[in-house]
Amino acid sequence: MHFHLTQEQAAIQDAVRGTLADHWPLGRLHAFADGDEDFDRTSWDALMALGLGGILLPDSGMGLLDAALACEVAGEAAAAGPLIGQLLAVAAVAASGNGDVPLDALVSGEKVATLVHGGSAYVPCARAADYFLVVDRAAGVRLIPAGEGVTIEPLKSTDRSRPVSKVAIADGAGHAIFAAADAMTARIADAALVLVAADALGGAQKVTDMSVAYAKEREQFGQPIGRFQALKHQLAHMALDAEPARALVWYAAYASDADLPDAPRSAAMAKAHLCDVFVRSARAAVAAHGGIGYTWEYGLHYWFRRAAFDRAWLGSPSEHRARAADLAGW
Amino acid sequence: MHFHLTQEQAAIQDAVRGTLADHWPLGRLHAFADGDEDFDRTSWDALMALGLGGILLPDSGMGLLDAALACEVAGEAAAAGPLIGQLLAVAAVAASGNGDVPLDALVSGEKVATLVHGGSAYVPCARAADYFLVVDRAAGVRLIPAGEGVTIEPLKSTDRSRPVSKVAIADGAGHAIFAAADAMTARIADAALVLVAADALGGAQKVTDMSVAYAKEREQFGQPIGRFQALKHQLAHMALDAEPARALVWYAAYASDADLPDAPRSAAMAKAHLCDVFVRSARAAVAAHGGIGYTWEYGLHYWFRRAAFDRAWLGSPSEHRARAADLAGW
Amino acid sequence: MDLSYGEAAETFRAEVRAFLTAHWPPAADLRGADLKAFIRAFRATATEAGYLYRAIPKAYGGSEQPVDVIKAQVIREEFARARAPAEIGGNGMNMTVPTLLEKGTDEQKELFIRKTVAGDYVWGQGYSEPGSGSDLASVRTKGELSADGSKWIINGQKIWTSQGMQSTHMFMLVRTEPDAPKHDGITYLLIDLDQPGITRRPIRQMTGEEGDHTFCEFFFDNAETPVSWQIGERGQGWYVSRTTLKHERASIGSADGLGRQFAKLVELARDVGRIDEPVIRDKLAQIEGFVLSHRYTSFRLFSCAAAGEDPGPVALMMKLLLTEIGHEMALLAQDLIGEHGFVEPSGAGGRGNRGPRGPEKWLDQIMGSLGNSIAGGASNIQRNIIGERGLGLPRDLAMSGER
Amino acid sequence: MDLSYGEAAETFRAEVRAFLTAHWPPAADLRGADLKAFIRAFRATATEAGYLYRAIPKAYGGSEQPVDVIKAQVIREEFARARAPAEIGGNGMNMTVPTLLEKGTDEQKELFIRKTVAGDYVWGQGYSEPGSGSDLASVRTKGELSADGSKWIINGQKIWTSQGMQSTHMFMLVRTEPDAPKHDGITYLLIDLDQPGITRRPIRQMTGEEGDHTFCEFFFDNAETPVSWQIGERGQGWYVSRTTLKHERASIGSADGLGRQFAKLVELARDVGRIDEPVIRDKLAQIEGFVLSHRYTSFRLFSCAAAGEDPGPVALMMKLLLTEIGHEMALLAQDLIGEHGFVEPSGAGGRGNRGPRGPEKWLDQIMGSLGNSIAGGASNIQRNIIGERGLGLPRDLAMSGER
Repeated sequence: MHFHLTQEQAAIQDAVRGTLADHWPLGRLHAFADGDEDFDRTSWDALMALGLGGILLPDSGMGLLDAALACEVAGEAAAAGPLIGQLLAVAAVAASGNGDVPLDALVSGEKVATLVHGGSAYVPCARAADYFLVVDRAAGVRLIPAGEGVTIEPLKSTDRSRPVSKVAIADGAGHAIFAAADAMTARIADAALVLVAADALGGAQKVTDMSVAYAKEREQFGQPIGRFQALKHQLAHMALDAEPARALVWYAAYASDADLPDAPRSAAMAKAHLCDVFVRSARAAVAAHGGIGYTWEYGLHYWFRRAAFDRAWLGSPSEHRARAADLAGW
Repeated sequence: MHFHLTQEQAAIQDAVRGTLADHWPLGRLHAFADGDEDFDRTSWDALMALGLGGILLPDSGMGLLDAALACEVAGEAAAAGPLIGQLLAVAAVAASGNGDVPLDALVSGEKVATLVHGGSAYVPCARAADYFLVVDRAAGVRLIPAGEGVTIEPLKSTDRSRPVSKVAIADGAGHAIFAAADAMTARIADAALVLVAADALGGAQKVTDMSVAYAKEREQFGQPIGRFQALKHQLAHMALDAEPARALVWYAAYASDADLPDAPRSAAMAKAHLCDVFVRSARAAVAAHGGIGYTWEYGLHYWFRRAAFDRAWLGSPSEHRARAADLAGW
Repeated sequence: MDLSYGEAAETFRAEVRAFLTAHWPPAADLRGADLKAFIRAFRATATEAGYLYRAIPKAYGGSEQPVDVIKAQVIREEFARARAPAEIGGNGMNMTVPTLLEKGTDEQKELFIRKTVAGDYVWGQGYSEPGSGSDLASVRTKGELSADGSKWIINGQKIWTSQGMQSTHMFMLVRTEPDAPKHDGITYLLIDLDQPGITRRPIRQMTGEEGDHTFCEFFFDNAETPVSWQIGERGQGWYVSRTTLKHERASIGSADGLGRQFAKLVELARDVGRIDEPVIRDKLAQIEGFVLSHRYTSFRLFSCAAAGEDPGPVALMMKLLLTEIGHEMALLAQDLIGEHGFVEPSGAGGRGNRGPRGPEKWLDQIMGSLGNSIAGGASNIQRNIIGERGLGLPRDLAMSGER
Repeated sequence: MDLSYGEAAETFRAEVRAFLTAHWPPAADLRGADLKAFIRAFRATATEAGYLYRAIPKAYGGSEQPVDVIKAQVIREEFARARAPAEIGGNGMNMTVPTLLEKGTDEQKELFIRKTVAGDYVWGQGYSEPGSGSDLASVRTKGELSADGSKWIINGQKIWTSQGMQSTHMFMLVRTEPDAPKHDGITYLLIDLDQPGITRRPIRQMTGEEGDHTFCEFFFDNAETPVSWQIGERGQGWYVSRTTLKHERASIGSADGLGRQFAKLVELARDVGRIDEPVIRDKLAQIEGFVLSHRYTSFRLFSCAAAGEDPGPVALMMKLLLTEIGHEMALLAQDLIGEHGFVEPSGAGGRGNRGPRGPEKWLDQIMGSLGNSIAGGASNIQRNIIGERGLGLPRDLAMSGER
């Protein structure tokens, strides 16, 4: 029986955290947010140098849980780059044994793959992507090389850390990886939900930590504001919202790794619940900060925006709750 | 332009309040709650002696707003007796000009009428009732004398202040007052919603007042507990929930009296909103009191139970919100 | 109850309409300076007629009318309907003038009111400072007398000044007696912002909103203002700043904005094709319960004001109620816009020209709804006020020493 | 991650099952005193086998086993599956015995532990008093030494004692040094409840629940207990009462109850024919998000306990989380039962035999869910604990003097 992080897992998270602290401090995020790029090569290479690209290789000795732990930290740092798409592309290509795609270049991060939600035109980091991993429960999984029937219209993105573009892909373009009926299609679609939930968990934890730290340092009426019971309880509720939900993400990832029958439903529940938590936490964090939290410079809004992205991406919470209700046979 | 209570209206409420304070103190409620009766003649006669029975007579110079103000105070005191049914029976009979029913005996309160919600078998104060006013949007309004095809099965009632029975009424029994198509049928059905909303408003105000008073007097950690910011804010939210909703009840009653086109929808909104408010307030009040609020003796539970009754009676909040959505043409 | 304004009001309304027909609009070809002049003249005429600046003495360019909430409301309605220019609003009319009328010297009234009414002076508020938050009395900006005692020399920083880029003047709180108790060391000063010792900078907000219309920061580096521009006693500024007059402030209009916004939310549900979903219909109706409570309560407040009666604690609840409704609307809107939320609306938060904006425009409200809870005095302060002033609960220990 | 207990545990499970097959159940015709005797004997054998009373020294009737969270869980599961009598629970095992083991004299251990383990002594908790609420240190019940100094004479009142009608003894806090600081004037005493100076009365709760199984009030009128029954130093009772041992307390079971209750809520939606309504499905799934978070977090806590690692602040959140989920379930249940809510469930809140109970039985949960927030230490205290111990926020001003 083991249902908490191993020291190795904690160490990996610390490594990712440290790397992003070095290569993706708030200053870089500010500059990136006001720039025109939809990808940051420096921080990306630093992450890939840790070997994240290979987490979902069949022989990595790791699994979706470890991938989720990495995505959690990426959410914490509001990291740029299509980490979720990259990890899933590696998993899909490796599992399919498709030889036409340079797996090594994906694992190393030299080539960049982004995730396209079947039926949606909005794609993060599309301009930088070398590959588009289209995951569509109804149509299967395809991997389309950039330029092969892919047209991209850049947009002014709400989430400044993962700018989206409007993408159109010609029918039948690129490589077919898995058919709709192939169990791997649903497996990858579910895995995507778990990784977004992990990103949201990291974001919710981050804005909670920022709020708690601010409440300890900031004084009003001659007191650190964290002493005031009302704010204290609001912060307690932020923690109560995020911390127990952590195990929900763990279980969804574990259920996928252990191939448990409730894995698909757990993925839907985790995506719905955590994205709601992140949105609530981001709002509560701005309120807990007061004026400064409302300024651009302070940066809290980057997570508020990332919460909006996570919530809308791959289907809304209500959509996945409806799926979960069906899957439960209600 | 006048949209607040006149001194006369405030005076009427004070009179009703005073009468119930004399004839319906907590001690009487306790005794009644543990007794077998579903009606209390003493407090009923005292209320009727104030002339409440005639509020909805066409020539009373009063209207649904005044009836709502009386029902609000009845909710505040968790009064026994089918006040809402009585007021509406008088209104229906008077408007219909039906001569077979002794209107005077209803106005004086000597004869008691209770409201039967079309399609529902649950009826308050059924054993004491001389008349059953059946209001059914689909079948019209009927007034059935007790004993004329009415069978009554007493139940152990959640609301101890207005015990319910299971009632069956033979088809076509009693007097037809209005046909389903008659505008008066909908008008009376809507009026019933407004009066229940008023009862709920009075109840919500009562439990809020009890909680505030307790927070001022009760000490913990050497402080009146009302000084603690968390409880203070919980009480502030109880007030914020109930006090602005007061105008919603006023408007719904006014809209009916002024025959405004949005009267039916306003009645549905008021019933849905106020019954939710009452249920929330009653829960918040118990929490604000702590252990003593959970005891039978303290009596707070009588309003908690009345809230459950108001919420379920004449259709649930979600039911009326759905109606309101339809009526708005959404 | 009766929501009509009554005969007298309707007669008055006819009168106002006649006036407007006679004096508004300007000729269609009027432009630039000519248009400006016409509007200036129109305001003057409307003031003579007693329709504008009713709370302000004739001596200072007002029409000095007896308080009449209903008439004021009729005037607002008719001027709005005719799209005619009403009073020049902003801090000047809402804060500076009432404060001057109550606490200013004749010289000060003479000096500032007329020009403010005319719109020549635009006032910025100088209360908040970085780190002061809800604790407005924690003023750190320093004011020292010049050697000859004729001027205040001001050093420090003010923040969250609306209309900051347009302001010509500021009313501000400065600490002049560092050793006095917190609330007794503050002086209330007026100051001309056009001087070398003052620099201003717009604050970029989370919406991305920046530029001329947004809030500003002001930096004071040996800025100066004559001692004769000080309002009230030296050291009594905190109490001067608590002065607020409520001439004809009650307005039914306050609820209209919320009603319009809710109607737009319903439209959004329709536009995205989800108006038929039971979950959405139920949630909309739930929110509308609060929207209507707010609307009818504003009727109640207006009615009490008209009758000169005290509405009681409910008046203290409107701001928080509005904030909480905005929060609920934001959460529903975020659900409704779905993938539109990926795209930042053009001219987010801006007030200038905009391109066509789709459902994504709700992101402004979704973020802006958080602004309310901050701008309107942090919600927790509002809850304290409701609990303490409204319900009579004992003062907060940490703050009770403070007030 | 791995939710299986591992091979060793499964081997142990087989062993436990074999034991149970050998010693349980009793012959079908066993009744009354014979059955009682059989159960008593079974518990003795199970204790010898090392399955029960693992934290208790052999000397006092326990099996004195090394701490093993997994084994303890396996034992709980297998005994439950076989419907075999497990440890006699209640305050005695949870509070008295651990306190005695840590702070009691050998004489006291000898005197009380064995009889408590055997179930001869049933303990009531004597902490709360009318008016003390969350402020447990505000003890007013007086304890005075008898003239000869051999006995404590106790006068006052205790309240909210669970199992009060069954209790033979009580552990209680009494104020013995009225002049000492609040927390230093309290002494921890054990007392025999069977004496003329003590009367008890069941408390009728809002559910209507009353009678033998409910909470009690105790009145002390010159009740007596030997000084030798005092635990810890005189005046140090507050600190004695803070003692809590956590031998094998971690249990996955804690979440099962909530899971079962949620499943019943889904059944309710089905029974009343509303399971197909989108609003209900969405609300159910929303609540389940929290239910599952609670469930998997209890796995996490169990896993940490088994590994002897500190799970961190999340451990402080479970009680409040449970309360809040109960609140949400109550609101949904109240919507679902609709008109069934008119009727009070038979044997409301009772634990005795009941008639068939329909959807109205949810009224017990709807009211009972409020009991949690009170019994579990008022929720606001829980929020303080999460904020202060969990997040490291500064102590509450009003209470900081208190702790």
